Amino acid sequence: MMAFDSGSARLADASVSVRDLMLSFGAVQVLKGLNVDVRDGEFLVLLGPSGCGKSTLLNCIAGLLEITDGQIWIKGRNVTWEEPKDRGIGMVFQSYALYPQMTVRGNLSFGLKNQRMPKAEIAERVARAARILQIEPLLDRKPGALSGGQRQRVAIGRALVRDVDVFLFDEPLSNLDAKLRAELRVELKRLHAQLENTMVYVTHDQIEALTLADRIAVMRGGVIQQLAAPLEIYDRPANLFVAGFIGSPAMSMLEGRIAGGRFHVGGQSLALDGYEGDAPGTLGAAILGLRPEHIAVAPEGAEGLAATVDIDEPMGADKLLWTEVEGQKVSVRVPVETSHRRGSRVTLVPAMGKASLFDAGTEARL
Amino acid sequence: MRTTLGALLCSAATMGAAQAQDGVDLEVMHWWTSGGEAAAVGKFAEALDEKTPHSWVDGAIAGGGDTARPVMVSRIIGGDPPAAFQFNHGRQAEELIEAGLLLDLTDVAEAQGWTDIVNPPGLLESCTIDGRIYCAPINIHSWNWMWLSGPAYEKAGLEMPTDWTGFIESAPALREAGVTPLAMGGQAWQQSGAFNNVMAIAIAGPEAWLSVMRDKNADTVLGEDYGRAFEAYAEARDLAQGWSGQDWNQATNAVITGEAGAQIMGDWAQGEFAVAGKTAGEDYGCLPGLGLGAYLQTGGDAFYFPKQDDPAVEAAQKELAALLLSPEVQVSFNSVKGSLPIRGDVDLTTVNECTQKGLDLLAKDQTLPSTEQLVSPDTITQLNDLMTEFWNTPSMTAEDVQARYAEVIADAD
Amino acid sequence: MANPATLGAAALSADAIGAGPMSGPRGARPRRRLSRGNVFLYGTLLLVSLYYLLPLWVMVMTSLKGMPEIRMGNIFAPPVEVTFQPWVKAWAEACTGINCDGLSRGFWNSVRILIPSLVISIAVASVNGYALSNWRFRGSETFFAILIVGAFIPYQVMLYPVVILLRELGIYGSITGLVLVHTIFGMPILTLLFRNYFASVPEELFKAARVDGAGFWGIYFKIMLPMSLPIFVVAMIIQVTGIWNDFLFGVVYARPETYPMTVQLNNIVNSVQGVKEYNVNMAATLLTGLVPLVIYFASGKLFVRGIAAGAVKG
Amino acid sequence: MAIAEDADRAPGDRPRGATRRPVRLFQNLQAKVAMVPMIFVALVVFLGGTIWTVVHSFTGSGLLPRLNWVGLDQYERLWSSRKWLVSIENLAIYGIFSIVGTLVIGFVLAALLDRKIRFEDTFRTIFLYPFALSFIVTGLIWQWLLNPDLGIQNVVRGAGWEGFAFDPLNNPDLVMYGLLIAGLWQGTGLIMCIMLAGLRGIDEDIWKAARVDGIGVVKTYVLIIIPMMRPVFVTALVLITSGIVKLYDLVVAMTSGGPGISSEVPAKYVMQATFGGQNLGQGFAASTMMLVMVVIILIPWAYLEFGGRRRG
Repeated sequence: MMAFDSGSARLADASVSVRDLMLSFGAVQVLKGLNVDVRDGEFLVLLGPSGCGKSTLLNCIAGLLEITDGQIWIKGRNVTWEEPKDRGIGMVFQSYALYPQMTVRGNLSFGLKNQRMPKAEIAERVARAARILQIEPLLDRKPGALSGGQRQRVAIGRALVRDVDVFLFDEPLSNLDAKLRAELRVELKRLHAQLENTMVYVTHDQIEALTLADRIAVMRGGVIQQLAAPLEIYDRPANLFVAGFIGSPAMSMLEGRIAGGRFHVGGQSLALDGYEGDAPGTLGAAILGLRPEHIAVAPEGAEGLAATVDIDEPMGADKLLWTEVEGQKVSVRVPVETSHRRGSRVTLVPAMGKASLFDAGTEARL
Repeated sequence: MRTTLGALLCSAATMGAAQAQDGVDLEVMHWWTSGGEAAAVGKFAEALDEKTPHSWVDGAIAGGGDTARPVMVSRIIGGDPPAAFQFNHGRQAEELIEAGLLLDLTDVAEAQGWTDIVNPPGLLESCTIDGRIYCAPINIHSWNWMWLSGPAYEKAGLEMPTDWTGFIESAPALREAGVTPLAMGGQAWQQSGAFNNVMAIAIAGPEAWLSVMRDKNADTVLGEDYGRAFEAYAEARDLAQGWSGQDWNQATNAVITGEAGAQIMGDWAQGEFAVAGKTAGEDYGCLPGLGLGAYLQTGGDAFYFPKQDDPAVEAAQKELAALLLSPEVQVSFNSVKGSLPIRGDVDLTTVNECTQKGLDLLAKDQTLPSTEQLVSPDTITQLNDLMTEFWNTPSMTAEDVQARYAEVIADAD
Repeated sequence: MANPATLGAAALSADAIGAGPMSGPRGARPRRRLSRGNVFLYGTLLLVSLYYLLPLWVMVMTSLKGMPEIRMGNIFAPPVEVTFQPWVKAWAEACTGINCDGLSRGFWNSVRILIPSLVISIAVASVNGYALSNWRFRGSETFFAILIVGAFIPYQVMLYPVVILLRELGIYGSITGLVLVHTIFGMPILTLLFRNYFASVPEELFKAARVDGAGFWGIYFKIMLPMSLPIFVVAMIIQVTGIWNDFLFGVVYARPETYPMTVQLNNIVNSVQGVKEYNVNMAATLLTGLVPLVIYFASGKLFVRGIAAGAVKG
Repeated sequence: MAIAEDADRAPGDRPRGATRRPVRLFQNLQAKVAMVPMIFVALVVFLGGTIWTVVHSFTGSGLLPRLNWVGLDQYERLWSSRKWLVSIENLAIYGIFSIVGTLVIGFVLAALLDRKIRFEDTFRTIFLYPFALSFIVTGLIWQWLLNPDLGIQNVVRGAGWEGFAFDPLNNPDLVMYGLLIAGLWQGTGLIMCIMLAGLRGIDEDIWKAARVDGIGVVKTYVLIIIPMMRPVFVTALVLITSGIVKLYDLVVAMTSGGPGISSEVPAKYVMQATFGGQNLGQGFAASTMMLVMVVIILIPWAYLEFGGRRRG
């Protein structure tokens, strides 16, 4: 199934378009032939474990890194050789990178002063940005006297005042504590809705990706594993890596084989008729991926996979039941009231429509 | 902490000088480091090593008296004095004597009859405090000489002038021959000594000089005689442009090689001419008192002996003192050093023309005390600073320096 | 896990927009090797390096030439016929006054001054640092403050009082005297260095040792000392260069026989027998600078860290 | 921070009767004994020595210290002495140019080295080796280089430019600048290292942010980086000034105060008066004046450094 709907893939209005991007530090190839197009006003998240090249890609788009090959287009303009300041981009860093000895107002207007913008216009833009980000009371304070959240907003303001086409975020929330991170996530979403700017957001936190993104590009080893809407990635992971990376608690993986339209694991087998993808008739080694919330628990003897109960982890809103099927661990989300004695036998009834099947060899989705 | 205390204790113990039975190592500090001077000191060392069981440990300090004296002083008051040390005749050791740090040599003086053999007696008086003698004068040096370069005047095709005015007239010719008329070293004591001792006496006259130096009469400084002396000094400054060097023996070397026409320096410069194998009268000329009023100052050096608590060392010190004044040592030392002996009853075997001029003046008693004998070291330092500032600041005129010279003399002690 | 084949997206997107020509700038912007920035950058650095290396070059070249070649030739030119005679003379024959045993006496004096000073000053300072950071008592911080302020007082203010101190101890003018002086005047910086280092040692370590019953010296030798090798090296570098290069204390507190190398060098260069022998003087100067230079090149980065640490903290 | 005094008893102490608290003095006796050398040095040498000198600066001691009070005579004599005024003036000239020169050259070199260039280590080694040398060695080297008939002037003239004159050491007005050339040669390396450490301490993102804001390299250094490195500059300033006040060896080696008294410096005045002119009182007065100078420089820094922390 094609990863992105080709309908609006026209070159013209793609806000940011990365073409065959190659980047290597000496002999090490960090980005290998990358292609991604960000639609105008879209909130694209680059998600992946540390060292997957997401930050490097962001810096290439910003022009802070010399690319080895390929091109970068912003707003239909080839900016490959342009200086960052001429690319119409604003960037917010993990460490906020505010100028410590300038006041907030100084930080906001410094870029504009450099472009010799008339004073009145600078004042007007700073006021507008301060109103949007609700940082009017902070304008005359020094960064040292602000909280993490406030500093983050000033960093965003610095790009906002320059009316940039594209906002680039480099893991902006990772320095904040959990509660503040949640608050700022909501604010960021509201800001995006309000400004309707294109935003490219780098993070390793999947919750941020799932909540903020219009589309997510899951990356690993300098290659985009999958580029799709959050729900699409959650329900139909393109390969084993994406399946394992997204969602917590993680998806359970059952190793087995496909024969005669049924998935065989150990002695048991499961009908595949409900499966959305076109599963092959027979396949020597295959992996069935099941999300805990897509499995129902039925008393012993029902149609499904027989499993023995191991332990359960109450998680507040619900409970995670750990079971064993043919020696392989499977976790199931159950209502908090239910309780199963350790060692008792149950039957797991997976919702095949939501399941994922992978070819064990290529790890690609079937 | 223990280690530090330990280190201190054991080192103090070994500090006591390991004394040989009778022969004593006598460390003698002095500042004779130029070629001629070093040779002369060698004579003292030979005499001590041969004639006595003791041995001469040389403590030479380079850089002239102004550098050496402080090192000696800090050694003495630092509680680790040398066996003997050289000072100029005069009041430099006054405070040391008052503080009771120096050995009383009156018994040696009486035994050897110093009071009648030392001529001029003024030398002994300057280190005699309430009747006790504390120093052994060893030579007479006088500042009041001007040395002329034979080769330089040959180059200029002129006869060596007989006095200062003649020298001034010969200057332009010297310049044409590419010779710097006057060579003057870079150290303060040389520039200051040339005026305080030589030019003041020669041009302003002995009476004016005594009125200034002995009676500290500031008005005489402002008087017309001293005015002429300052004018001459300013002129000397212009004649010295073109040659730059630090030490006095470098300037003497310039005179020897004919690089410079003349040098105003004491008779110790003659040692350099001797070492270079030059003969007085032909290779170099000498004008006592710039050839004007020929008066010699009886400056020079004397040895002082810090008080030691070890009787053996004290005995050795007295032996050394007596030896220094013995006739043979006086002859051997002074002939190489180029200074005059302090013993009237001795005649230098090899006497060249210049030394003979000196001896005649000494015999005619045309002598004056040295500046160090009349004025405190503190005042001398002030004069040195003033004159070296004048010498190196072309914009400073004779009148400026005359006024400030008077100020220094006014509150001199 | 084998590298999964990239999903169709990558391939698809290429041809989807492959239609558009991939013309125009692509890949890294061609940087001219001799760009204006580079020329300025390397140009200035080379020029400044010349200013820094020129003196050393002249010294070495002149010290290998005979006097005639110096007088006649130009000092930057390498020697026509190389002679090591100036080095030999500087080391063994240069004269100050009568005794002519060259710089060697100064060298051994400096070594005899350096070794004990190094050991004692570092030992005392490390104990100070250790005690200050772990065994503070009410007055200890004030003493430390006096010590640090002391570091800024110009030496001249304390020169004479120390003369009296040494005289009372009877070690004035001796090597021991100089060792004590270097220990005293090296103490502020070294104590600060050690105190800051020991303060960075986790306090739990110290508490654990106390619980195990180790006393003041037990903890110092068994726990603190073994861990502080890096700072000891840094302290050594600061002290070696400081003591070896000292001139003021050498002139004031030493005797002609115990003059360190720097003082003797100054004497040799200033006492002139007839003509100034520049080649011998330069060879002597290089000899004096050799030890700290060797230390400097041997310790490399540590030297920078040490001096900077000592200085930045000081 | 660590075990303060009133913590549990020092180990090895016999448990005292519960009623009497152990006397505070004998707590941690070993530590206190171990600190005796430091206490001795701090109290007797630094504090005692300074007080002794200041007190004796009001006496008329000549060759030996004597307590005959002369009030402010020594100071009057000091400030009326031409040589002292010249040495103060020289120190000011040398100080200002040395501070400005060292900071500017030090920073520029550090900035150049920080631009991730090749051979960075070789350049750093070249710039820092003079710092390892003693002032005597530096003084002598530059004395010969600046010597008219041997050094640079002679070489350039030899190379054809006849009229070239470069002889600062024999010109009373330029001698201090001659000293400066040698002083900068020796001192800049250290300051460059400290600046480089400071530059490397700056968060990389600041640079990226500035580039994104379109601020030129030079402007970034001047308007953003330097203000951020204030503490490093303050430390460097203190280092340079303390070195300037102590200036002595370099002058002795290079010009020994000459020509005349045109390159005299306070430290040399003190040495000359204390040990040379047999006038201790004058030497003590001059060294007290040097102390006053250091105090004037240090108080603002100390206030800035420590005062800041308490207030900040």
